[in-house]
Amino acid sequence: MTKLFTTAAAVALMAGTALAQQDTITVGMQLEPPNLDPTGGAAAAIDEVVYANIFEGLTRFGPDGSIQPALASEWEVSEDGTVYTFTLRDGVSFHDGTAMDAEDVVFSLNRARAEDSTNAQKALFAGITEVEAVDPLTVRVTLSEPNGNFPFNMAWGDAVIVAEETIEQAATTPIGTGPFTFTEWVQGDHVTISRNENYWGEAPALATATFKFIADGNAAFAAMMAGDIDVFPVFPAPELVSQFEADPRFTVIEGSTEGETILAMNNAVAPLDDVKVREAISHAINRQEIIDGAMFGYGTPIGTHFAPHNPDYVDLTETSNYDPEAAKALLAEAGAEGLSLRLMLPPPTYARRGGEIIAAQLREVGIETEITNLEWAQWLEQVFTGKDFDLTIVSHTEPADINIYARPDYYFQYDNADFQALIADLAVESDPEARAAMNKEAQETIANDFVNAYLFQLAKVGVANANIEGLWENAPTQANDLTDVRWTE
Amino acid sequence: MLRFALTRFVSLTLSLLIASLVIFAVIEVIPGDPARYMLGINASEDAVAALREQLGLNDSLALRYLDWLGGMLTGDFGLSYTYKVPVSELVMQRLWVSLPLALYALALSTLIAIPVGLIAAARRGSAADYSIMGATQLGIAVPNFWFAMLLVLIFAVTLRWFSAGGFPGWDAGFWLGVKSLTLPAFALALPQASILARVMRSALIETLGEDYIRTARAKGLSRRQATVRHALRNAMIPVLTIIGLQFSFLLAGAIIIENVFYLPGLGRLIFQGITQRDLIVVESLVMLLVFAVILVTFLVDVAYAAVDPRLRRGR
Amino acid sequence: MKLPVQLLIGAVLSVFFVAAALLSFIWVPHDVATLTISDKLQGPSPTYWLGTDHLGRDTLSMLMVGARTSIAVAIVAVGIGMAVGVPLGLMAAANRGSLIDEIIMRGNDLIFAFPSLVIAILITAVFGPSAVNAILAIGIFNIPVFARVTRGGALSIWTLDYILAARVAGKGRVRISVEHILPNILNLLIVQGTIQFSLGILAEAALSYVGLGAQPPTPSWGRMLAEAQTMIFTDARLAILPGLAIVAMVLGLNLMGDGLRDLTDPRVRRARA
Amino acid sequence: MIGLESLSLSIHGTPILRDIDLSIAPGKVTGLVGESGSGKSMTALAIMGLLPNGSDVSGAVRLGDENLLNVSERRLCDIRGNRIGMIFQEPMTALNPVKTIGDQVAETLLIHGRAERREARRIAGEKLARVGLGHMPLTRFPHELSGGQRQRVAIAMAIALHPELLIADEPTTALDVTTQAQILDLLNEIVDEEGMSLLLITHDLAVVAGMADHVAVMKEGEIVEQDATEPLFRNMNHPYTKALFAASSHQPDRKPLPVTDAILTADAVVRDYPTARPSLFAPPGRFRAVNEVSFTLGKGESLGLVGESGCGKSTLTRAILGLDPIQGGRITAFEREVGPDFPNALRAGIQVVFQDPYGSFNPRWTVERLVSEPFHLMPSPPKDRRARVAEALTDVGIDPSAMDRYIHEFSGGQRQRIAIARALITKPDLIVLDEAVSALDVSVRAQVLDLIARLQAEHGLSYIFISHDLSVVRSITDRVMVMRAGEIVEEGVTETVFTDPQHDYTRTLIAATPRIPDDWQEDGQHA
Repeated sequence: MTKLFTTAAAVALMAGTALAQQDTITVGMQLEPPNLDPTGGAAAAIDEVVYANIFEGLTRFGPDGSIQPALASEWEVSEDGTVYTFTLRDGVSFHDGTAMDAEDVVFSLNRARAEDSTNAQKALFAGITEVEAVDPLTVRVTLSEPNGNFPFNMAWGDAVIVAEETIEQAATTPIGTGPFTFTEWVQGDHVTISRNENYWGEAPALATATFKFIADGNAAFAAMMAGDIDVFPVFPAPELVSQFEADPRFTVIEGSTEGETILAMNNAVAPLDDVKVREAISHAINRQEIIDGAMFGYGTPIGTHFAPHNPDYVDLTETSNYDPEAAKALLAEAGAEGLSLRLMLPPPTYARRGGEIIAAQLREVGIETEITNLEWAQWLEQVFTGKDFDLTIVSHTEPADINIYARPDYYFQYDNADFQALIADLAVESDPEARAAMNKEAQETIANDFVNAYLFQLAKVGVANANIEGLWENAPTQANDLTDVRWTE
Repeated sequence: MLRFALTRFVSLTLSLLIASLVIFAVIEVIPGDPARYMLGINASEDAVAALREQLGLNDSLALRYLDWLGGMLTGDFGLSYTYKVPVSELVMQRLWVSLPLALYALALSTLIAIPVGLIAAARRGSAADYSIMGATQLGIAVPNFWFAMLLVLIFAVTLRWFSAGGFPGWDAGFWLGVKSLTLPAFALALPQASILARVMRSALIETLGEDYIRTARAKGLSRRQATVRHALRNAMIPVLTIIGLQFSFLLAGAIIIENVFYLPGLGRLIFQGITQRDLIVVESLVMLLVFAVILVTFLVDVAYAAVDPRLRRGR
Repeated sequence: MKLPVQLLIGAVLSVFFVAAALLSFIWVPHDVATLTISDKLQGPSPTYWLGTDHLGRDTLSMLMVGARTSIAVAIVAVGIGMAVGVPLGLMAAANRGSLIDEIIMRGNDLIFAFPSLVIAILITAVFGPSAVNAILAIGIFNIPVFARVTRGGALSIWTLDYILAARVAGKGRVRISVEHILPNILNLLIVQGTIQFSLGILAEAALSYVGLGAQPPTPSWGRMLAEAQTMIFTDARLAILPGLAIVAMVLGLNLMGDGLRDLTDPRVRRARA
Repeated sequence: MIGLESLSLSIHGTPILRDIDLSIAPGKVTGLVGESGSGKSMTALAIMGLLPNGSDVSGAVRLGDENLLNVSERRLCDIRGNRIGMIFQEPMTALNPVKTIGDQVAETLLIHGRAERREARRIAGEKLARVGLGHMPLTRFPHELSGGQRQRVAIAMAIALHPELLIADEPTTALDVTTQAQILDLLNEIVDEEGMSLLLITHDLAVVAGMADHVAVMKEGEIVEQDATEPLFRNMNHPYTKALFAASSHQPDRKPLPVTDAILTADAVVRDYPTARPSLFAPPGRFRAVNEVSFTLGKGESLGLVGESGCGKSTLTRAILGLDPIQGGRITAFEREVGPDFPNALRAGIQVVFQDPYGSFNPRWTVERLVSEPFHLMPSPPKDRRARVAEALTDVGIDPSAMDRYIHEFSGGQRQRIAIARALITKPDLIVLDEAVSALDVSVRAQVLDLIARLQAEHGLSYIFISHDLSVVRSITDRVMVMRAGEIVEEGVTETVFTDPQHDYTRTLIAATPRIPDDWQEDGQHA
C-alpha cells in the first residue's frame, strides 16, 4: 500500500516535472561563485556560471577542447607571428543593448594587462605590446614575440570581452554578449539566467536556467533524486554515482577534465631534492588503488603532467609503475631510510581521501607521513606561496599547463635549464608537428626526472536527467555551456 | 528602572567594545591572504598586490580596526571582499533564513518541551515520567547533525514529504519557505526541546516543593490548580534563561544544520567567509552574533522582571 | 543505600566505551592504519564483525580507536575547563562583589556571548585543524561553565557558619577556599564534569564532522560520520554505527551524571529516604 | 466538632503517628505541644489530607459526619480553605512571590466559587483589613511586606471563607517576640469574634499556656497527656510533661564570678554597609547597622546582648571577632586594637559558637580536625594535638572516641557541644555565644545551658551571650544590653533590667514575652 502510494507519487512528480520544465533547467554546482566577474577572480565557479553563457571572448573552447571562433569570426597572423588581426562579428550587442565593437575589445585587453590589473591569469596577456582598433570590426594585437598559443589564451574566461560602462557591476550583475542574460542571484542559493532573445547566434533552447549551489554530497544526491536538480555536471560525491547508473531516470556523463592530479614534491629541499627519493616515492604509489579508493574508480592513471585525451599525450605510467620493492631499494641507495615527510592536503575529496591512501602506501615502503589538512587560503599561503611543505596533492586544472615546470620559482621548485629552453621554444613554435614532438619531449623529461608523482587525470563525473541532451562531456575549461542544451521530450 | 537600564547599557557597550577587539585580533591573525585566495594559483604577484591595495589590506591594523568600528557605528559594515556587495546586504539576506529558522526551532522546542515537562513533573515517578525522561535523555545524546541526516533519509529520500534541503526564498511563497525550514527546525529543536523539557520538569518539581504550594493546597486548590496557578509561573524563570540561551545558540549554532540542508543562512555565510578569507564579512557577522546574544540576555533579564516582581525595582 | 538505576545503566555504558578505548591500545581486530582497498565497503562478516569502510578499514577497530580520540579530547577539554575555571570561580566567590569578582564574571559572560562553534572554527582557522586545537576550542568554553558552577556552589558555602569559624581560626581566603570550599563543592564539580564530558564528546564529534577536529589518519567518530555521510544511501551502516556510538556514550555519561547528582543532592536523598 | 480517632500514620513504613485521639471543640483553642519530630505537624497535615507520598494512614478524622480519611480528593479540595483553613510557620516562603497579596487572598474565594473576581477582591480587601492590613494596597507583592505582615496575609487567606477550624502550625516561631505577641493577639481575637476553632501547634509551652483552652502534649508520635490548660499545667501527670516544663523554665545553677579588669572594650563602634547607588553616578549609599556602640567586658563576666532580628547584634559580633572592618570607633581586646592586624596569638583568646548546629561544621572533616582547627592561630600546632582535642571533648561531655567520626553522626545538641569544644581548644578568655542555644529543643537547650554555666565557672571564662530569647539571657548573664536599630538602648545588671526596665522598648520586649502564669508553677517547678 505504502509502496504503491510512493510509486504513484513519484510518477505524478515526474510527469509534472517533465511538463513544467520543458524549457527551464536547474543545474547543480558544488561551489557558489564568490562573484560573477570572470576577469576579477580565479574561482572556477565563476566560469562555470558565466562562461559561454553570459560572457564570450574573441575565441572560445569547444566541447572537445579545440579553439573556435567566438566574437571574432576569424583572425590572421602576421608572417613573424607577432601581429594578430581579429575580425569581429557584426551586429553583436551587450545585454544592455549597446553594441559590442573594437573599442570594447581594446578596453577589455588593456584592462586585463594594465599595471593595476587584478586579473587572476595576467600571464595570458603578458606578451601583448599594443591593442588597436583598426575599425569598429577589426582589432589588431601586437605581441612582443611570436606566440602560437595566443588564440588559445584568448579563449579563457579571464579574457572575455566586457564593456567599460558595465564592468564595475559585473561582480553582481554581469552584462556580456552571450546567449543568456543574468536574471537574479540569491546569495547562498542560486543564480538564474534567461535566454537572450537578441543573441547574435542561434538562440538557445532553454528559456531560463538556474544554477543551484549544493556543497554537500548527500544533499546533492537527495536533490537529484527528488528532481530538484536536473543536472549536476560535476557531481561532488563519486561514491554515490553508482546509484544513478542503476536508475533509468538518470544518465551518468563520465568525461575527462584538464585536471592532472599529482602528488607534488618540494624539489628544492632535502631529501626530496634527490631524484632517487622522488623516484622511490613514485614507485611506492599504487595509482589504481587511489583511483578506486578515493574516486570510486573514476579517473585515468597518468605518468606525466599531460591530459590523456590530448593527441600529444604519451603514456609514461610504466616509468613510475607500482613497485614497492624498487622503492625500498632506491631509498636504501639514496641513504634515505626512515624518512618522515609532511603531507599537506587542500580540501577537495581527491586530496583528502587520496592523501590517506598515499600515507598508507608510503608507510609500506618505510616513509612516515604527517598529514595536515589545509583550507585553500592556507594552502595558497603556506604551500603555494610559502613553499613550506614536503608533499601535497593537488589537481592542476588549467589546460595545457606543462609550462609551469619551466618556472623554477613555482611551488614544487623544479629547476631544469634544458626544460626551460624547451618550453621557451615551444611558446614561439606554431608548426603543429614540431609542437607535438616538443610536447612529447617535455612530458618525458619531467617523467624521467620524477618531478612529481603523477596520479590520475581527474574525471568529470556528471549526472543528468536522462531527457536532457547537449551537455558537455569533457571539461576543456571549467564551464557549463548551456547553448545547445535542450529537453528531448 | 531607568537607572538599571543605564547601568546595563554602559556595561553592554564595554562588553561589545572588548568583544570587537578580540574578534578583530583573532580574525586578523588567521593565516591566508584574501587577495591570493581570490586570484588563485596562477595569479601573478603584481595582480595580487594590486588587489591587496584595492581591498585596503595594506593599511595599518589600527587604521583598519578603527575604520571597521567606525563603519559599524554608522551602520556601514563595509564591502565584502569576495561578493563585492555591502556586508549589511548579505547579512540581511541570510538573516531572513536564519532568524525564521531559529524562531521556528525555538517555537517547536518550547511547544514540545513545556507540556512534556509539565506532564513529567505533575506525574512524577509515573510511567509517563520515566518514558519522558528516557526520551529526553536520548534526545540530548543525539548529535543534531546526525539526526538531521536521519531526517533527510526518512522524510526527503524515502517518503519524499519534504525536499532534501535548500531554501526557495520567501518570494516563492510563505508555505514553501516554512516547508523547507521544517526538517532543519526539527533537527535543531530535538536536543533543545529535550534540554528544555528536563529543565521545565526539575524547575516545576522544585517549585511544587515550595511552601506556597502547600499554602495554596490548604486553600483548597487541587494539585492541578496549584500547579497551573502557582507553580508554573515561578518555574518559568529557569526555563526563560534556557530559552534565551537557546535562541542565541540557534541563531549562530545552526552552521552544521545549515550545511546538511544547504540553507543559505548566517552560519554558512560565516563558514564561507572564513574559507574564502572574506575577513570583513566574518568580523562583522561574529560581532553581530555577539551583539545578538548580549541583547537577548538583556531581554531575558527584562522578561524575568515581568515574571518576578521581586526583580522589578532595581536591585 | 540503593544505587539509582540510571547511575548503573550510565556507568555500564560509560565503562563499556572506556574499556573499548583502553583495549584499543593493546589490541584491535584490524590495524586501522592499513588500508585494504580491495576489501572496501564490505558488510559484517566473521573477518570484519561490523564491516569495512570505503578504504577497507575495519569499522569495529575504527570505532574502538575513535572512542579513544573522543574520550581523550573530551577529558583534556574538561580538564582545561576545570583547571582554569575552578580556581577562577573560587577566587570570584572568595572576593564576592569586588572588582576581581566583577572582572571574572563579566569575562565569563563575554565568553558565553561568543557563538562557540564559530569560535572553534576561528581557532582552527588560526592554528590549523587538529585534535589539540579542538581540545583548546572546547576547553575554552568549559572554563566559564566551571567558573560559574564553582562560584555558585562556593557562594552558598561561604555563608555557612563553619566558614566563619575558620575565619575566627585565623584562616585566609585561599586556605578556606582550598580546605573548606573545594571539598564541599567537589560533588557539584564531578556532576558538572560528567555533563561537560558528554558535551565534549558531542562537540568533538561536531568539530570532527566539519573537519576541524582530529586529523587523518587518526580515526574519530565525528570524522567517520563525515566520511560516511555520502554513503548513507549506499551503505547506511557506516553512518549509523558511529552515530549510535556517540549516542550511547553520551547517554551513558548523562545518565551517570544525573545518577551522581541524585546520589549527592541531599534534597533528593532526603526525598528518597 | 473535629475529632481524631486512633489516627496512625506511617510513611514508607516508618511509623510517625500512633493512635492519636484528639477532639477539637468548637470555638475553642486547642494547643498541641511537643518537641521537634514529635509528629505535631504531621497530625495537622493528616487533618488537611496533605500528607506526603508514601503515607499510610489509619483511624479517622471526623468532620461532621464525614471521615476525611475516606472522602475523595475532590471533596477534600472543597473542605480545605472552606471548612478548614491553615497557616504555616515560614511567612517568608508561604506566599507565592509572583502574585499580589490581594489576588492570593481573593483566590480562596474564587476557587470555592464563592464570589466573582471583582467581589472576591472586595472581600479580600475586607479580610486584609480584618487582620490589620487595612492600609495595605491589594496590589502589593509579598516581598514588599515584613514577616509579620505576611503572616497576617496568610491568616486572611485562611479565614477568608470563615472556616470552622483554623490550624496554625508554629505560626509565630519565625517571628520576633513583639510581632509574635501581635499575631497571637490577632488569632485570639479572631477565634473570639468569629467563633471558629483553632488548633495551635507549637513547641513553646508559654504560648499555649497563654492561648489555649485545651492542651495536648505530644512525644514521639503519641499524645502522652491532654487536658484543659490550667489543670494540665497544675497537675502534670505525665513525667514527659513535667520534664518539658522544667526544661523550658530551666535556670542553670551559676554564681557570678568576681569580675576583674576589662578584657574587651568597644568605644563608639560604627559599622556601615554600602547599599545600592541612589543614582548612577552618586557614591553608594550607606546603611548604619551599628551606631556608636560602646561597652566594656570584664574578665569572668557574662554579658548578654538582646534584640530582635535586624537590630545589629550579629554585625556587632562579627566586628568584635575582627571579621569585618569597622567604620568608626575602636574595639580593643587584650589591650590591642581588634582589626585586620590583630595578632593570631591574641585572636586565640576570643572564640565563638554559632547558632546553627548543622551549618557550623565542614561535613567532610573528622571531629578531631574540626575541633583542632583553631590551632591554626598558634605559631606552631601543639604536639599533643589529639590529647588536647580529647580533653576539650571530655570537657563538653562528648566521649573522646568521637574524634574520628564525622559530624553527621551527631545530634544537634551533641554538635553544639562539639562547637563549644572547638571554642575551648585554644583556652580562650572570651567566648562569643551567638544564639548558641536558639536552634535547640528545650530539653537539650537546658543541658547545654548547664554546660555553658559550668565551663564558665571552671575556666573563668568571659561570655558575650547573644540571643533574641529574653528568658535564656536572663538565666545565664550578669549584665545585659538591649539593642535596637543599631544602638544600645538600655544596659545594666541583668536582674535589674528585667525587673525594672527603664526604656520603653525593653518594657515592650518583656511584656511581649509569653509566660506561664506564675501561680501555675508551684507544683511543677524543680530547679
